[in-house]
Amino acid sequence: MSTASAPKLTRKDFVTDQDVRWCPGCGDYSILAQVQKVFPELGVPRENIVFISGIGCSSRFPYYMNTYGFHSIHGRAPAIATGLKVSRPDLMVWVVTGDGDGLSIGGNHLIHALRRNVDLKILLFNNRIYGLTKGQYSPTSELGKITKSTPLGSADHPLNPLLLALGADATFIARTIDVEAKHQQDIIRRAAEHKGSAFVEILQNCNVYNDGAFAALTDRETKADTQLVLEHGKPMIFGKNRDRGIRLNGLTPEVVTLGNGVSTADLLVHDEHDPVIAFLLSRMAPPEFPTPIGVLRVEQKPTFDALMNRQIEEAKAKFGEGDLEKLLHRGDVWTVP
Amino acid sequence: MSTASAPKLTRKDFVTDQDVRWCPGCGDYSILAQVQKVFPELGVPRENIVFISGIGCSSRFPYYMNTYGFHSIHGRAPAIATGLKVSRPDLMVWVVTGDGDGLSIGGNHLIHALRRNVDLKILLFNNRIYGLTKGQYSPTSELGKITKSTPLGSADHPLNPLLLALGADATFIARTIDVEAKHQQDIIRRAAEHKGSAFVEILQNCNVYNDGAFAALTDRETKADTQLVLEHGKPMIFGKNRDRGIRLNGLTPEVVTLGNGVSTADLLVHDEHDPVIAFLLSRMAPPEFPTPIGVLRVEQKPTFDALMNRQIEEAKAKFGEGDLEKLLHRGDVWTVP
Amino acid sequence: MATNPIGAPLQKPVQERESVVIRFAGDSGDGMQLTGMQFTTESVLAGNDIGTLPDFPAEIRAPAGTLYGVSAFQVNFSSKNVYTAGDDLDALVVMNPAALKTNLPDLKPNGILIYDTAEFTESNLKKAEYTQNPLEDGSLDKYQVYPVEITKITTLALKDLNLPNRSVMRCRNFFALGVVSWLFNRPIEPTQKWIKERFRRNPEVMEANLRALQAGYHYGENTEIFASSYEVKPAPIAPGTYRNITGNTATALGFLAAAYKAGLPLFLGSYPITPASDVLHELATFKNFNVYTFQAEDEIAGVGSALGAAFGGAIGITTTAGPGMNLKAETIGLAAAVELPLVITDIQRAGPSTGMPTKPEQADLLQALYGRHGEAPLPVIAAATPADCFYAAFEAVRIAVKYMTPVILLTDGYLANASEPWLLPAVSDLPEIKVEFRTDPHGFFPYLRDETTLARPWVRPGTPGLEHRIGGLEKDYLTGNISYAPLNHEQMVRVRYRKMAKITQDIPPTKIDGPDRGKLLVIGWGSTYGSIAAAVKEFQEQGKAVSHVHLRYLNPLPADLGGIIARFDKVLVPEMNMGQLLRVLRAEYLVDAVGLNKIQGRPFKVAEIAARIARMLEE
Amino acid sequence: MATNPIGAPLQKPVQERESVVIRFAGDSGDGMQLTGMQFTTESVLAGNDIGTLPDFPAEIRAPAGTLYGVSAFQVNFSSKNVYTAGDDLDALVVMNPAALKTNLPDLKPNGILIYDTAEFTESNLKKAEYTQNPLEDGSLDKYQVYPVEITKITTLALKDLNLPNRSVMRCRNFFALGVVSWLFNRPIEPTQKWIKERFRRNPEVMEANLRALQAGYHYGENTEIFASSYEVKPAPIAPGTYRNITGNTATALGFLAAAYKAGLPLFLGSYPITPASDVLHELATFKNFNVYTFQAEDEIAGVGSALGAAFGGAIGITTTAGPGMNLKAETIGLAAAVELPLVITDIQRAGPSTGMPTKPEQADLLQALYGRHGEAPLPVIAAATPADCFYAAFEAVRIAVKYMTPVILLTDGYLANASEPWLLPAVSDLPEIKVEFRTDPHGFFPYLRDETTLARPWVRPGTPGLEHRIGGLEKDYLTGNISYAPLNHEQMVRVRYRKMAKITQDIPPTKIDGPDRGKLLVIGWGSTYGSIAAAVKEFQEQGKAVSHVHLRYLNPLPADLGGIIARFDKVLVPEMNMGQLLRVLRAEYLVDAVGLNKIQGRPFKVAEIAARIARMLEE
Ligand SMILES: Cc1ncc(C[n+]2csc(CCOP(=O)(O)OP(=O)(O)O)c2C)c(N)n1
Ligand SMILES: Cc1ncc(C[n+]2csc(CCOP(=O)(O)OP(=O)(O)O)c2C)c(N)n1
Ligand code: SF4
Ligand code: SF4
Ligand SMILES: [Mg+2]
Ligand SMILES: [Mg+2]
Repeated sequence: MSTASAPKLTRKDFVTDQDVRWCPGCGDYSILAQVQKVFPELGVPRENIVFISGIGCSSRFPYYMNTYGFHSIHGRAPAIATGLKVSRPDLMVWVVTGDGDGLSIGGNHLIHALRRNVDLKILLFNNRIYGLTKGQYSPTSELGKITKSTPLGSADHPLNPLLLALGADATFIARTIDVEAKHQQDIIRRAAEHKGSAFVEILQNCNVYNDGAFAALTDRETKADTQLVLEHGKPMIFGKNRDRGIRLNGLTPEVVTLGNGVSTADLLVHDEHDPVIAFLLSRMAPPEFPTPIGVLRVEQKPTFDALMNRQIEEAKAKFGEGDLEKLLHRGDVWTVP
Repeated sequence: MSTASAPKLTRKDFVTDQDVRWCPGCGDYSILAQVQKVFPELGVPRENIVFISGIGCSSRFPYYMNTYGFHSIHGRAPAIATGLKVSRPDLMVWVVTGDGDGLSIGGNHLIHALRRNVDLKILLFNNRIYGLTKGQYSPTSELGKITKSTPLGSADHPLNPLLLALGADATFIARTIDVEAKHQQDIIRRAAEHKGSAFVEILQNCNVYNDGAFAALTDRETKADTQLVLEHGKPMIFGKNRDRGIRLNGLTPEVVTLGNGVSTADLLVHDEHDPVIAFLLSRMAPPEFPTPIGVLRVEQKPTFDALMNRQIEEAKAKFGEGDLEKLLHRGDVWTVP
Repeated sequence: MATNPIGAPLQKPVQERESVVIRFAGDSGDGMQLTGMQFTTESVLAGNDIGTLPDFPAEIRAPAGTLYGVSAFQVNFSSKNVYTAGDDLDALVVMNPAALKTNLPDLKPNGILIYDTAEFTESNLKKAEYTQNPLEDGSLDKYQVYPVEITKITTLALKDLNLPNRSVMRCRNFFALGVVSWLFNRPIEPTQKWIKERFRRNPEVMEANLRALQAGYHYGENTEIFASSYEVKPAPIAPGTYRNITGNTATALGFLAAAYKAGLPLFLGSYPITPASDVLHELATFKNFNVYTFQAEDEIAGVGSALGAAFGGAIGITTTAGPGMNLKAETIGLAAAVELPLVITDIQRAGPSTGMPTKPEQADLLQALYGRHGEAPLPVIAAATPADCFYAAFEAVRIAVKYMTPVILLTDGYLANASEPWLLPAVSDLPEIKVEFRTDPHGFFPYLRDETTLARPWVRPGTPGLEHRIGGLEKDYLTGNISYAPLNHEQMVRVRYRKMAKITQDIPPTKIDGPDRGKLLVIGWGSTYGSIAAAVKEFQEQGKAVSHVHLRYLNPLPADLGGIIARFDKVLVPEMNMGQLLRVLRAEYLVDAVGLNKIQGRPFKVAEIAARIARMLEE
Repeated sequence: MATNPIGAPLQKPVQERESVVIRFAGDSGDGMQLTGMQFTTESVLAGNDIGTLPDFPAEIRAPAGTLYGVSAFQVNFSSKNVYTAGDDLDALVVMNPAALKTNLPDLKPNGILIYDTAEFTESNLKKAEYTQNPLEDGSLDKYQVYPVEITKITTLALKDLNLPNRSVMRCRNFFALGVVSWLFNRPIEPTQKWIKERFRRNPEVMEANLRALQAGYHYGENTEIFASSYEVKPAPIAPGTYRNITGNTATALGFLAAAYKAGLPLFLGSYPITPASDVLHELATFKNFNVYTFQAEDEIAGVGSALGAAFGGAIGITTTAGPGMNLKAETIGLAAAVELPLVITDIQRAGPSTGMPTKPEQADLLQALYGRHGEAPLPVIAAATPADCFYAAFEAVRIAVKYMTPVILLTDGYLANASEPWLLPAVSDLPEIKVEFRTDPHGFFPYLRDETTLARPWVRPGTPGLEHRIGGLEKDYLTGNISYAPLNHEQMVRVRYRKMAKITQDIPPTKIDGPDRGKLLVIGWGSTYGSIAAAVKEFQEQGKAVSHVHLRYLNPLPADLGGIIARFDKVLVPEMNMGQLLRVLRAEYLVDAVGLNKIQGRPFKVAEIAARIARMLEE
């Protein structure tokens, strides 16, 4: 990415002239605000940034970002973004998707983008519902969810986005929450900095069709007890009084209260580079556990786009810049006088 | 499944009159043989068994099984099988797929069938190549693989089928090898017995387009050193002299040699019910580790088909068997005299 | 002297009208859909024939007061037969300036305009992008304008209930409904009953809404503002029991009825998409009828699961809109190759691509006919009206099962949400759907065909002795084993075509609405039925030789259609597309038919079709 | 006196023939494709015009000796212009009984039949499902039968090399080629050169194959078995440099050339599928030409990635066959809506569904035209011959870029694998492809159109000041912002249609092969070119007023086509489908054209078309 002589941008530079058409009170507003806030800091010229989305409330995002944007079709954004990033490695490419767009119809493109480690920043707005189509359950809705399409409750065990990303061997996996402005900004920044596929699940309230899905996690009263804020190299502590933590019992994590012989030293220390810790974290969920937020995993691996472009450079180095006339005449040719 | 008065079947009962059209020497033959061998033992009448496949060499399997069968289209077998199993819970439904069929084009249906825990037995023949289309790389081909479509080597980090299944929270995950007749039979039997989605990766040699992909794993000379045969409740030991094992160092597995102060008691004991062990095993791969084969994970969870059918039974219990005449007249009706 | 529903004698004179077209318009939060539905119920119970047209905003919940957040509901009620929701409006009720701006163009000169005075604030005018106040700049001069203090009086009426302001505001629609019910002499009991039922667990809200309704009614009666009220006499309606039904509900019931008659479970594999989702929602409530509804991970899995269920012996169906149809194409081709019964429902919306998801169009016909690779002909059936969706869905299942073939059913976003009174059929009067699964192993071949239908046998897995394999590769004509034999392939392609031709034996003689020969034949299909029928009727009443044929079967076409076409001088084909049926008819009958094409995401007005008919008669 | 390639004087008399059609057939392991290719090269260097037709088994490697494992390669070489690979065979070489059984029906009476004696064992006869030995039951009586001890003599010839038997068996095809090369006076140097190059790292195998070849040649010369050899004189061929090329290679080179001329990177997003995969394989070797080849996870990602690349300013293309076309439909619709250049290549194979993947068909035309929901018209271009694939691919890119539209390119499984000599064009003679990315922010609107092409501007992300958003929702006519305005939608649908119409300005006047008016016009498209051309020529040589028009542009149709059609009494449309172009022409021109339809997974024979022409001229 050319970051050379970028003039200093401000938040307003990333705002478009389009009316934002989400429902009043939708969690998407906050996400938009945080992204617009962080972007000037990235030092990437606006014209070198592209947002690609699928279909869903979340996927309207590109219209509101004053960068290049492509609001495509349901579930296909990672595929479109892959083609763009591979052929234009100079661009910074973001994908915005929803739990339906990215995990239901688009699940396959998502896991393939992740396993290839295409240098895409993928923001998945997880509201555990289909917003745009007015309230059917999604692959992240809890078992037994009563929605328009499941009046007797859903019979599907939900997908765990972070676990799935780990299953696809993603090199950057993180989770944040719509209303946690500061935390979200940090995660967006970290994702932007990661070289490779960055997968970020953003828990997002749909106040129309799934209001309060994350209430326990965001209520000022309870959040200290329900959020486990991850910090690399730091023990896993949470709770209003910072007196609770995660300890390993064999290979099984458990919640413990500090004191009574349990000290910080007994707690699991977060290590973004340890896949087993990422695995343990991705499976921690209420009511038994707090919900981990932060960066679960970071790994460095060559990116797909870089490898693809390296092949082109190597081929040029080896065979020279292609000469069509020569190529056409290659092989068994003959001349009729 | 009605297993009541099934007459005693033999291997031959499962053989069809169709010529088997795989290449001479293909690993698929052995898989077919093991399945035909095990099936009479299952005690399920032939007519209650259905094989559904996609497209690929592997997907020709149903033609050779004298049961009901459906050779469908590329990647879609799990979806078709889900519809069948949900509406016909009395049938035993098997899915046969390949690394391309099941993990490339069909990856999404696969993970959704697994996460829903549809009671399907899924056999994925992994030859790390596209056989039927004559030799392109597949999502399980190693990075840098030179094939017809990647003359300069592939740039894709491969998918790990077992890890992906774990990422989808599958309730039964196992691996076996085409030429290990006895092991394969055991695994097929275990899969058949599992109530829920059973995912079985079968490493399979494509002797035409990817010959020897698993040579180190199957060569009589080396296999004792390269296979880690899993047994529930047993320490993880391998090696020609059964003198090597897997030990945990913190959360990181390592290969150790027994003796010199290292004893069997130090080794990791396989536990099919511990997800962390399944995670560790799914990531073990040569050259650093032996290749685990056997059942990595088993969990009991209600199946999707059972939950769906329970809803119907409950609805009938609650509202009575549907009466159409009544239903049509429900709500605001009025009569014109 | 008539009495009003509250029992007091009517004070004001009553003018009689043959029919009235009214539209309620407001913010999506204003409850206009509900208001419209209740007004429809009142009209139906008043004995009128009716047609309705809801118009939702594309956004879930657009910011209040914006132009794109306007939601509207139109009702046409009449003392004669009704074919459409009406062209232009006799009356318009607007809850705010945005609703005025987007709907005023449809109001007839001298039409009735009712608006809520409180909402015409400067800020609301701005949100509606008015630079001048339309109440003041003379732009409403040509209408009968009734400023009504909807907000204010509702607030007053509910004052002593001490409700939060938000709840009070939510009652304004019932006040408006009360006013309009008085104005058009509608009975408000049905609405009172509805409110009592709906809010039975919330007595305060119940009381508030009842009061608002009544207050509105009294307002009409007592204030000086309306000089008279209007009456629309009952229409001559066939006797029987009716209900008001939308196309999507009718579609769901049609499928349910077909499975019921077939005595088989119904399996719907579907993925939500506007405007099709409601069929899924509806069927999901009928589990006690042995209905499986599976919300799949995508459209491919939706149709795939339905095909799997069909293989298992259930009535397999799938529902979607255009974008989903693309994705289902490959599986539909497989279903065609394996010859299993399956109904694929496309509830068409405006394209291409995502297009205008909430707006109707008829532009998927050619896709339905040809949108698969290879030669994969399928029956295509279209519904003409909301209630007709019931019969079309039923017929689609019947054909699928009888001929062992996938069938494509077309409706559209207009039919989906519009409603009309439906004369309920007796279940025993519905056609039989006879399914005989093959159980006899003797002489069994998977592709052995029935002579009259060319259907192959349907075998339920679980049947001993009939174990067999099917698939998408070309098959031997009899055994179904894989075959690459050149002549066998040609034979198979042709037999699949011949099977389509066989279906013509199930198509009843084409109904010609009007003389069976003459100057002009108007041919339509799908949701244009009402507009065409009404337009043609105008000319027939003038004694013109104009007729109307409305096609239910788009493939195969009725055997008698060519003969009918030949008996008319000209053929007009109005479609909400660029001329898709037109192409089919031209190719099939070499007739120089012409198209009337409207692609605006909304139905034809009767007048638009009538104008074209007039021109063609003159030419 | 002619000398043979080994330098010895020819001993036997030589008969001259105008042209010969020969087929090599054997097990898939027998190297018949290679033999055929080498024989082709020899013929080309002998100065003949040629046409070839490979025929692979569907199986990867079927068990030896089975009927479904037979692989064949047919060559038509001539002293006149060649249009097809030939109808019936003048000569047939079979390596085993299965090859005899499946290929004999195509051999002309009195045709030459060469077989390997050693292979007619009881077990092989059984595998070929012969109940009687055809060598003995008189069924070969009507042919010139030459039993050749191919296996035996090859074994003898290589004896002292001490190769394993398997390797020896692998040389038999070169022995057979040697025999046939002698028989038809072909130079064997090119094959010798090829063997030397191919096996340069394996001198033993090289030597073995060279010896086998030579032994075969000597066998023809020296044994008594052939009384004479045959000669086919050079054909009158335009001067220039040639290479033999298959359709798939030509397609790959056409795309490469177009991107080269445009000065842009080429991005192919594709998913393997028969018979399209070779285009991917081929392009994957051109990375030094700035070619990106991406084997995607499925067809949807294939076309999606290509569209993403096009958005980024590359030449985006995708390649597939019928089943993949279904899956790409939704993304093609998106590309149509966002108006980005993109070429979608459908290399048609026999359907429906999986069908017969290795066999050609032309049954995806209507899908190409109409296989998307909504009104999404696209240019459709078809290639007529293997070498023509180059120009068709090039033209598809040119149109896509010039008009900012996705374009569908149709070829088929026959063109894909068949080959013909190609007169190499000079790169400088290829048409210009001018791309000007918009960079000027002044007055920029994403949907502001060029007047002559109606193309919107192509903007590369990375261009400052032109940041904008596009998408699949309906867009405002100028700004491209989302718009649900009814009249705007109609305007947009119509402008997308008008853009298609504009493309007619790029279509050259239609070439009429034959008189420009007359009794019968034969209209074709795609790979039927050769058969139609040859058949029509027969009648023209008899002075009949029969002409041939072969369409490259299926949408839009050439502006002059209607006029041409009107000048003929009758129109015949031969297609390898049930009449798809036929439907289009009938609808468009109301012409009572008739179809000649063959759907057997193989090309028309010239005679089949000629017979129909004769009948139509008589009627
Ligand atoms: C091919 C296709 N299928 C279905 C739809 C309908 N559809 C649009 S968005 C959506 C789901 C949206 O859910 P999610 O991705 O969670 O986004 P949200 O609206 O909740 O942000 C669906 C089913 C579509 N537009 N295209
Ligand atoms: C929609 C579609 N795309 C592509 C193909 C072509 N195709 C058939 S099988 C296959 C891949 C086979 O690979 P795998 O699943 O690994 O099976 P194998 O042949 O190796 O057993 C492909 C790409 C197809 N039949 N249908
Ligand atoms: S429906 Fe839900 S997710 Fe969509 S805009 Fe409204 S609140 Fe947000
Ligand atoms: S190509 Fe490979 S996988 Fe396919 S049948 Fe042959 S050996 Fe087996
Ligand atoms: Mg969502
Ligand atoms: Mg494979």
